[in-house]
Amino acid sequence: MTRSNAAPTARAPDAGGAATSVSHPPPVAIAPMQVLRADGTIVDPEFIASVPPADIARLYAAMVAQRVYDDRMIKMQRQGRLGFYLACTGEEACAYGPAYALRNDDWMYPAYREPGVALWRGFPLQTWVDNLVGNCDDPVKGRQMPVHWSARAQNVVSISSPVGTQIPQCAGTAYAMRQRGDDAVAICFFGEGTSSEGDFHVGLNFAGVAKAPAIFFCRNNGYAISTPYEKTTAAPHIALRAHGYGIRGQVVDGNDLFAVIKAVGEAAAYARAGHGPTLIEAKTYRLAAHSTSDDPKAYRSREEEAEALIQDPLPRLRRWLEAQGLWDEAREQQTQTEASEAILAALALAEAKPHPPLSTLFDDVFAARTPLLEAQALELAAHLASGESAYRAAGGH
Amino acid sequence: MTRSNAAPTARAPDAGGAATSVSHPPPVAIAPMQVLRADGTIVDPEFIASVPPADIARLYAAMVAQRVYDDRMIKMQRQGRLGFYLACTGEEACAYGPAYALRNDDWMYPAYREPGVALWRGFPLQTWVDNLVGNCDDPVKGRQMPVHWSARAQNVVSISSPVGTQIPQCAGTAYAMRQRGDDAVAICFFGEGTSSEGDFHVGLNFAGVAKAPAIFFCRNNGYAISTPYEKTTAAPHIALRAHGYGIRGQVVDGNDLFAVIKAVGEAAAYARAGHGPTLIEAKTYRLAAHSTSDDPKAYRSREEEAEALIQDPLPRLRRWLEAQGLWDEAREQQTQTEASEAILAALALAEAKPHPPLSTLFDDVFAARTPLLEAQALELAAHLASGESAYRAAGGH
Amino acid sequence: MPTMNIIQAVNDALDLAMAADKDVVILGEDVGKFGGVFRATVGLQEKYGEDRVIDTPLAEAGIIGTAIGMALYGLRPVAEIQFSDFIFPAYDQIVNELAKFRYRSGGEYPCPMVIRTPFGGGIRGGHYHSQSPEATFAHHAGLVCVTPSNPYDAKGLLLAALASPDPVMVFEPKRIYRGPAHGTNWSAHPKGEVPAGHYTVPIGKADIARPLRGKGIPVSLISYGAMVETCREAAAKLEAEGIDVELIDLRTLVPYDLPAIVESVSRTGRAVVANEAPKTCGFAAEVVALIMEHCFDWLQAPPLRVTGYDTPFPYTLEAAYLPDSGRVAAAVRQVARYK
Amino acid sequence: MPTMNIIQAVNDALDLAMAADKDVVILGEDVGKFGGVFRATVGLQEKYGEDRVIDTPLAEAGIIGTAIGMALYGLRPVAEIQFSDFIFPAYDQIVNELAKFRYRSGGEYPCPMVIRTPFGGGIRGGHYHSQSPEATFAHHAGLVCVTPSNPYDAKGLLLAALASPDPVMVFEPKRIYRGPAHGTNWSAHPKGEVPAGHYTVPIGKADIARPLRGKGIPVSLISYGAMVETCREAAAKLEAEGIDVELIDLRTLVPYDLPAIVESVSRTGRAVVANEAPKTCGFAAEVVALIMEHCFDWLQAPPLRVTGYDTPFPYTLEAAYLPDSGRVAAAVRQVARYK
Ligand SMILES: Cc1ncc(C[n+]2csc(CCOP(=O)(O)OP(=O)(O)O)c2C)c(N)n1
Ligand SMILES: Cc1ncc(C[n+]2csc(CCOP(=O)(O)OP(=O)(O)O)c2C)c(N)n1
Ligand SMILES: [Mg+2]
Ligand SMILES: [Mg+2]
Repeated sequence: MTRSNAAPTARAPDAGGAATSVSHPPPVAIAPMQVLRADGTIVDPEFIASVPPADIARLYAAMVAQRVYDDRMIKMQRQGRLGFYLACTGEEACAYGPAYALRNDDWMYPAYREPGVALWRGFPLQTWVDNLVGNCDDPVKGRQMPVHWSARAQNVVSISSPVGTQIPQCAGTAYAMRQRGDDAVAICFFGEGTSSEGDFHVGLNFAGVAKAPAIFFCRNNGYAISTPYEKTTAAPHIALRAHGYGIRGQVVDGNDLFAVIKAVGEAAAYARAGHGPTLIEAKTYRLAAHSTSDDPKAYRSREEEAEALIQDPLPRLRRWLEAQGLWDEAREQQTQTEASEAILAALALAEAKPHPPLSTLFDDVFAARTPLLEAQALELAAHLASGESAYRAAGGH
Repeated sequence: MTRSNAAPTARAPDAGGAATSVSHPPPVAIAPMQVLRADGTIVDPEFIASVPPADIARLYAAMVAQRVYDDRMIKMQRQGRLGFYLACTGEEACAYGPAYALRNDDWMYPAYREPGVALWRGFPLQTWVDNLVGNCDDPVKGRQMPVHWSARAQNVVSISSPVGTQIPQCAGTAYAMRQRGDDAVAICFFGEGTSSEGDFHVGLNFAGVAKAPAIFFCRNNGYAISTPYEKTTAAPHIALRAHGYGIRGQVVDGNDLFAVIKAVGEAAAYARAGHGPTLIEAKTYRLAAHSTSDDPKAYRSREEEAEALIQDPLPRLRRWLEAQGLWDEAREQQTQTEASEAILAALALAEAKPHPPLSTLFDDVFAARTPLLEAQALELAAHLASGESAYRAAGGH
Repeated sequence: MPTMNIIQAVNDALDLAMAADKDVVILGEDVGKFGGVFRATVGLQEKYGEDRVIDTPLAEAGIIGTAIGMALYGLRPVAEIQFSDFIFPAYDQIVNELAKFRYRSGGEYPCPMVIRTPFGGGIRGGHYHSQSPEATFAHHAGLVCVTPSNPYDAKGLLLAALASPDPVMVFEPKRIYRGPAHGTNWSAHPKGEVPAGHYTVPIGKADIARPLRGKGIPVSLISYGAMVETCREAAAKLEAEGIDVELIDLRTLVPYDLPAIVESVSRTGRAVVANEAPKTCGFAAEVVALIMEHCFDWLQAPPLRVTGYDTPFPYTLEAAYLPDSGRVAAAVRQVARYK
Repeated sequence: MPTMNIIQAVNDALDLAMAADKDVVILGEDVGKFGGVFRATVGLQEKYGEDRVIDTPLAEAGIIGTAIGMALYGLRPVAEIQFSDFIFPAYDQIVNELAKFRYRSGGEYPCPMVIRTPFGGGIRGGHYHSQSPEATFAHHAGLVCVTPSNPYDAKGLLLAALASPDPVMVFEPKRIYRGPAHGTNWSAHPKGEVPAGHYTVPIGKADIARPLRGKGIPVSLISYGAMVETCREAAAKLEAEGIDVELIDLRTLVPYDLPAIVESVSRTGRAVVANEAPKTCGFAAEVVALIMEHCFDWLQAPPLRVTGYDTPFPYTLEAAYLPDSGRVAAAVRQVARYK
C-alpha cells in the first residue's frame, strides 16, 4: 500500500496555536446530490443531456421488471414454492444506476439486495431463478440460500451472508487491478447497518492508504432489519466517514437514478485517474420487508411507509420518460406483463429441474476431493442405499 | 443504546438540491490544541492559571521518574534481568496528563505504554516491578509478559496484548456507569496504529449511539512498530473520524502536558454532562524503540529522531517550572537519583521473590477449578516429581 | 405445569432474571422492539426499557466487546448473537478477551456474562445460517459452554448461566426451538413441561435422556443439542432390533461431565458419539479420545462418531448432509454387532 | 548443500516464488522495510518493491480480507499474521469467507492464497505470543493446514502452498525458527540442509521423522510442528529403556495422512499423540479418534495424548506448562508398558 498521500506527519507541529476543536458539534446535514427531484424538477439538465434517453428507458424497463420479479417471488415464497426471498423494492436505482455507470470489466461485490447489477450485465434470468430454487443449474449448486448467487461471467462476485466481509475484499481486488495494470475499478454494495461492522473500517482504510480504485456504495435504506438509522450511528451521514480515511465522500439521492449514475460515474473516473476510492452514501428507503422472514409492522409505522412512497424511484423516472415521449401506459403494461410471464416461466422451468447431484456435496471444498471427502461420499451413498435416509424419505434422489 | 441523537432520518430529503460533494478534498490539517509551546511561549495563560503550579511540579517529577524507570529497565532487559520491556519515552505527558485530569473513580483501559496512569493513582512501584519480573507478588501471577499488569484498586483494567480490544470494552464500561447512575467516565488509551483495527470502529460507534461517557485517547506517536503514519491511514488526522460517529473530536499536542490535561478535562466534563464521548488525538513521537525486541534504525533516520527531540515534553515543562521558580538542577538531580535508586531497589527485591506457585497455573481459569483442571494439576505434580521435568531441570520449584 | 417451547423457556428465564436483578441487561441486533429474529426477547424491551434491552448497531465485535466492559463494571449482560454463523467477527473478543480476563488479571477482573446464540442446521438456512462452531470455543480455556436440548434445560441452564461467576456461552438448538421434531411441538414432550419461577439445571452435569431398558445389547449414545432428539429417534428404532441405547445428553460441553460418560461406557463397553458439526476436530473427537483414555479396558468395540460431513453446510441437500436417525442407528448397530 | 534455519528457508521460498511469478505479493504488518518481526521477509521489499511487499495498516481482518480480494482477481497473496495469537480479528474472513469461497460459489471463485503465521510457545511470550490455534481452523472445511517442523519442510511446504489451488495456512513453529533446540542451530541437523532452488514437500503426506530401530517395544508417536523435536528428544531417551519409537511428523493437518497413521499404529499397536495446544478439542483428539476408528483391533493399549493444559498460556511458568520430552516419554512408557 504505497503511493503515499503526502499526509502531514504525526509529529506535533508548533504551527497555528489557537485551541481548535476539530468538530463540535459535528457538521450539519449535507443535502444529497440530486439530478431529478421526486417532484419532477430538474436540478442538473446538463447531466441529463449527457445520457442517451433510450438508455434511461431501458433502465426504467429493467427496474419495472425487477419490481415485478420481487412481487412475484414474495408471493411464490408465501405459497411455499421458494424457501426464502428478499426484495429490493424502492431501491432499484441503487442497483441499476451503478450497473449502468460502470464497465463490464469492473468487478462488483453485491450484498443480497442487488440482483440488478448482474441481470443488467446479462446474467440470465433463468440462472437467477435456478439459484432461487437451488436446482442442478443453480450456479452455486444449491449450497446457499436463495438470493446468494454468483455470476463469474459478469464479474460479479459470489454473494455471502455475513455482511461487510466484501468491503476489504473489494479493496483487495481494486489493489490487484492497479497492480496488474488494468484500468478497471471494483465496487462494493452494502447497507447502512453493515457500515457498523469492523470490516467497513478496515476495508475503507486499506483502500485509502493504497489509493485503490474502489467504490464503496452504501445503500442507506433507513433500516437494518428492524434497527432504525438512529440506532446504527449517531453520525448524520455515513459518508462523513470518508474524512477519517482521507478519501472522497459523496451523499447522493439513491432514489434518483440519474444522480446515482452520475455519482458512480464520477467515482469511477476519479478512481481510474489514480486518485483512489470514494465512499458513496445513497439515501433511499426499504419499501419492502427486510426479507420474507420479516414483518416491518413490528417496528415501523404505516404512515412512515406511505410518506416514503413519495420518493419511490420508479414513478419519478416514469414521469420524466413520459414527458420525453419515451414511455406510456401501454409500454408500462407490456413491460409488467412480459416480466411477470418471464419470471413465472423461469420458475416453472426451475422447479422442474432436479436437485443438484449428491456428488456436489463433496466437490469444491477443495480443488480436488481429499481422501476424507471421498470416504464420506461413499458413506453417504451407503446410507442412502440403506433405506434409512431422511433425505430419501423426503423424496430426495 | 437509547438516548436518541435526533439525527436526521435516512430518507432522502428533497431539500437543498445543489450537487454537493461531502468533502473533496478532505479538510486541511488542523492545528493541535496547545497551551504551552515547545519554545516556551504560552498560548492559553488562563488555563495555566487554573492548575495549581505545585501539581505541575509533582507531575513533572513523576514524568522524570518515569523516564528514569524506562532507561533503567531497558538496560536491565539488555543485561538479561528482564524478559521484555517497553518504554513510553517522549510520551509521558499522554499518561500523566490524563491521570491527573480524571478522578479516581474514572476507569482506565491503558494499552501497554501507560504505566503512568496507574503509578499516578498509587499503584505501588514495587508491584509494578513484581509484574516486570513475573514473581509471586505480580498482580497477574506471572501469566503475562512484563508490562501487562493489572491494577484493580486503582480502577485500571488488566492490560491485554491484542491491540484495540479495549476500545469497545471501554464503551461498555462507560455505558454501565451511566446505567448504574454513577457519575464516572471511562477512558481508553491506544496508538494510532491500533486505530486501524475494526474494534476502534465498533467501539466508537457504539459509544456514539449510546452517548456513553467515554474518552478515546489516541496516542499518535508516528509509528506502529515500524509502520509510519502514512501507511496507517491516508487521513491527515485520526480525530477526523469523530465526524463519522457523530461524536466530539479533538486534536491536541500530546507533548504539552497542560494541553493534554485541558483536553481530557474538557472531554470528561462533556461526558459527565451527558453529551457523550470524545475522540482525542494526541500528537506525539515515540522517542524510544517500539520495545526491547525492536530496533528503529531499520526503518527511520537519526535526523528524524533528533528533530523530534525538540518536542520532548520534559524540557518544555522544566523550562516553565524553572521560570516559576519551582524547579532547578538540584531537584532534577535529586528526582533522578531517587527514581533510579527506587526502581533498582524494587527490581532487586522483585528478583529475590520466588516464582508464582505452581498452583497458579490452574487457578482463575474459572472461578473454581474444574475436575479436568484438578486432574491436570495432579498430572503436573507427578511429572515434576518424576525428575524428568524441563521446568525443574531449569531450576523451577 | 405450564408447557413451553425452547424460545418461550428462554424468554421466561430472561424475564425472571431481569425482574430479579436490575444489573441484567440484554444486548444484540434487533433484540428490542422486534424481540429478536427468533423472538426470544419479545416483550422485554417494553417491560424493562431501552436501556436494559439494547438494540445495538450491527457489529458482533461491538456487542461482545461492550458486554465485556459492562460485565467488568458489574452489570450482568446477556448478549445475543443472531446466528452462530455470525459470531466470528467477535471471535477475538470472545477467545482472547472474555475467556482470559479472569486468568490474565490474576483474578482481579472476572467477567461473568452470558452469550446466547442459535446454532445448527435444519431450518433450511444453508451455508451461513446452519453452522455448529461450539468446538472452536470449547478449545479455548476459560469459556463455559452449554447446549440445552429441550425447554426444561433451556430455562434451567440459562438461569444457571446467569448465576455463574464465569462467562457462559449458550448454544441454542434453533432447529428444535419450537418443537422436538418437524411438525410436533414441545407440549407433547415431558421436557416441554417447564416450572414457573426460578430453578436451575446444574452446569457440568450430563443428563441420561433415555436410560437402558435392560433388554438387548447395551450401547452408550452420547450427544447434545438438537441431535439429542435425532438420537432418541434412533434409540426407539433400535429397541425393536435388540439394541438397548443409553442416551446421554451432555448438556454442558465445558466443563464436561466425565464421570457420566465413563460410568455409562464402562457399563456398556460400546459407545457412539454424535454431533452435527463437521467431523474433523469436532466435539465428538474429544469425547472419543476421553473414552479411550478412561474406558479402554471395558471397550467391546471402537467408539464411533456420527457427524456432519467435512464440507461447508449446504442448502438444497441439507437433508442429505444433516446426520439423521438412520446414520446414528447404523453406527450404533455397527458398534453393537462388533466382534 | 546450504544449511538454513527455518526463517531463512521461508525467506528463500518467498524470494524464489516472487522472482518466478509477478502475481505473488506479500502483505502484513511490518513485513516491508523492517522485514517482519521475525525477519522472514527481510530484503524482499527492497528487491520487489513496495507494491509487492506491502506494509499494511494494523488490522488482521484487513490483511486477510484484502488478500482474498487480490486472490479472487488472480494475484497470489502471501499474508503474514505477526503472531497466531493475533489472527482472531481475521477469523471471520478466514473461516466464513476464505474457507468457503470455492464451495459457496459453485467453483466459480476459487481463492488460492497463503497465510503464514508463527504459532506455539517457548519464546517467553506468555499469554498472547504463544497460542496454538490450529485445531480451530482445521475444524472449518476448506482450509489446507500445514505445519513444518524443520527448515527443509518449511521451504518445501511453503513452495507447495504457493502452487496449491486451495487456500493454505502455514503454522510456523516459532520456537524452533532458529534452531531445533535452545542453544543449537539447524546447521547441525540433517533437516537443516536445504537445497537451493525450487522443490516442494507434498501437501497431505506425513513424514517418518524417526523410523523404528527394530529393538524394543514399538510405539507410534505422532506429532507436528515444534513438538516434533521434543518428541525426538523423548525417543532418544526411551531407546535406552527398550522402547522403540516410530516418530511421525504429520506435516499436514488438513488433509491429514491417514494411511501413514494407520500403517504405523497397526504395526505398533501403541500410540501417543502430542500437541502443544490445550487438550480439549485439540488436534490430538482428532488423531486419537481416527486411531480408534481405524486401528481398534490392533491396539495393545489406549492411545494417549500429551498436550498443553486447559488453561491460557502462562509466562513465568512457561517451562512447567509446555509439554516437555519428559511428559512425552512418560506417556510413551505408559502406553508401552500397558497390560
Ligand atoms: C455478520 C452478520 N451479522 C448479522 C447478520 C444478520 N443480518 C442479515 S441482514 C442484516 C441487516 C443488514 O442491514 P443493512 O446493512 O442496512 O442492509 P439492508 O438489509 O438494509 O439492505 C442482518 C443483521 C449477517 N447477515 N451478518
Ligand atoms: C491485534 C494485534 N495485532 C498485532 C499486534 C502486534 N503489535 C504489538 S504493538 C503493535 C503496534 C502498535 O502500534 P500503535 O497502536 O501505534 O501503538 P504504539 O506502539 O505506537 O504505542 C503491533 C502491530 C498486537 N499486539 N495485536
Ligand atoms: Mg439498511
Ligand atoms: Mg503508534
